[in-house]
Amino acid sequence: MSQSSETVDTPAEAAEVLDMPALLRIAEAMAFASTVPVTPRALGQVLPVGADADAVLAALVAQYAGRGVELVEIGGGWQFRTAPDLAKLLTKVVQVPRRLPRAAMETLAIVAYHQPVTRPEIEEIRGAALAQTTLDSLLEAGLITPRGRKETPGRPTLWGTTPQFLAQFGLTDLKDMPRREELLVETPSPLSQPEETPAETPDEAPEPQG
Amino acid sequence: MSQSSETVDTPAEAAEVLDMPALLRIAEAMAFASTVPVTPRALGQVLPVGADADAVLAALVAQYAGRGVELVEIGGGWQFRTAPDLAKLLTKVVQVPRRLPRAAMETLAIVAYHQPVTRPEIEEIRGAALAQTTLDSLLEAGLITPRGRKETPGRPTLWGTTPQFLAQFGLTDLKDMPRREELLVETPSPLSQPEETPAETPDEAPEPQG
Amino acid sequence: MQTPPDPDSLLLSLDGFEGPLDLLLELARSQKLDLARISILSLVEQYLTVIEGARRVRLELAADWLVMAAWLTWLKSRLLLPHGSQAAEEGADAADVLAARLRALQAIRAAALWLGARPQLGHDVFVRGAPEDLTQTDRSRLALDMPALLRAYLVALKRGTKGKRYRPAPTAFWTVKDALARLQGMMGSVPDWSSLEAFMPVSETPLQRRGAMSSTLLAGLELARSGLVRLRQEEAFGPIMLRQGDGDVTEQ
Repeated sequence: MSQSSETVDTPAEAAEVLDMPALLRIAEAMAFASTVPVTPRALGQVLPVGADADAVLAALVAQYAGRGVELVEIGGGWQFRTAPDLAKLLTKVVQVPRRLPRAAMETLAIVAYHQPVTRPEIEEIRGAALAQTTLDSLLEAGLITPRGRKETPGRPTLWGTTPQFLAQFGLTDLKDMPRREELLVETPSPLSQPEETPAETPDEAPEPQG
Repeated sequence: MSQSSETVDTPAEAAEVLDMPALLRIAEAMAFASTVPVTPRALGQVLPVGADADAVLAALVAQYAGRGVELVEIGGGWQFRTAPDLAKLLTKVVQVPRRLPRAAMETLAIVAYHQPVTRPEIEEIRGAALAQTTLDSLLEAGLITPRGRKETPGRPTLWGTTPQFLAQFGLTDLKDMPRREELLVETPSPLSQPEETPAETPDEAPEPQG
Repeated sequence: MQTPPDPDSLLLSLDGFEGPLDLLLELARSQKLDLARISILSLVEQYLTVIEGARRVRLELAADWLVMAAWLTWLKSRLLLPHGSQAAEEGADAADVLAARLRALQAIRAAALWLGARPQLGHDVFVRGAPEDLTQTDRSRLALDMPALLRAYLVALKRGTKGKRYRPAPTAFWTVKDALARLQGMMGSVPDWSSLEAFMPVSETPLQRRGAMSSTLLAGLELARSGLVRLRQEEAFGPIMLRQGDGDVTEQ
């Protein structure tokens, strides 16, 4: 690697590129300090020229595997989070907000699978009116956001999920969510498969804004 | 065996107390997730009964020594902090340029168009008193400079723009500024130098170009 | 076929359901696990039984429940028709639509459960509690642009020409009228020739003094014209003397 004298100016810098523990220190510090998941690209801008950000992140994931704090992939980047099995101990000392009620979770699932989706469409799928408090709680939690308006009479607001939604539920991508067939334990209906297959919708849904 | 039944209830719990890696995991997660530095006392409430919180914290400090983040003592508790040598590397300087206050911007514009100009003349043109702080801020920013004194009673200082002024506005010459006539639909009441085109005034002043 | 659930037990918790579809799904789930093979007809009958029971106990049932009941009654009448008729076809189609809606809701419910079972940030997993801010804000540079400079110039000019320009506080001058009143008032108490300055008020500034001098002179000339006073000056720029007149206008 030291042959590529064009990219590496001095032997000292070449050594720096190759020193994995030093690179791990930088990645570790950056992932600890960042309030948002660290992307390989962002890490690459901090690492010495020539360092492989993906490889460094992979090594860091391995280093923290099984520890109290783990490096997990969230929405295209990497973030340190406490190990899930320690939740019971930590909730003794860390303030935990209330869990979302069932209506809010179902509404969130509909938005996730059918986005962008209007309020009447959500109500149609649930077969029940959507309480204002439910919508408010999802907005307050920053899990859903308006995504323009549908060009139909009344121009209803379209709703979609946010990057915060991915962060909240530890998802890398909307595609991480199970497909509809995986969700339904029953064998698929042989007679009348409905026109719209909700589980496929996220693939054509717009990417959440970063 | 029955002698130790007061402190250790079951063999399973006794094993838990002795398992240092497991204790380190808990301490690590707590120090990470806590919003305040973790005191040995607070950690003791989370660790299994009988575990030595001080010893666990000491072991955690040792484990993180020399790494990208270190466990440091802050006000009687322990908290993760970026290693000082990496903090410099990771600190991003965000340039947020200041805007000049309105009065300073107006004064600068008048100096640019009417130079060399005295303070009373600036006040006359602006129709408002000129605060010393406004003049000082323009001087500090290196945008204006004294250009001698006017031979009238009191010999007031004459002000003009600097090469720095040209650089800030991306001008090569004061003549690049739009002429007053181009700016004004109706000529305002002529002031002290009516027929002069202000942009040409600096010809007799010191060379503006650096 | 499993036995349908006790309608009374459902009746008690009707408020716990989020609308008719929710209840239908619950009925379907208790009937058989496989949503694809449930008997819509039997489901319809169960729903109508529950609603009928609920109406006997509580008259104020939500409109949603009753609208669905009416629609399901219509659906039931179609489903009972012999196969082949157009109305029976309609019923079969409607039953398919209902089954599809139930499956969609079932999928969403499963998705919500799947989401809820994931380690949630702030509930099960936690990010750094006290993050360090490694950004520094540098405000030393100035944001300057030509349009802003020109805007500022025009604003300044506009204000400057609006007559709001700076003026020194106006000086109070001794008017001719003031001087006339003062001269006439003092006339009786001055017997002989006196300097014009003796008739002037105390002035604060040289400018005010010169103004008072000229006003008093004008007042004196005015009174001299009607012979009330006499004025005298010995030489050019010398002091101007004044005394009470005797009405003779001709005397210099």
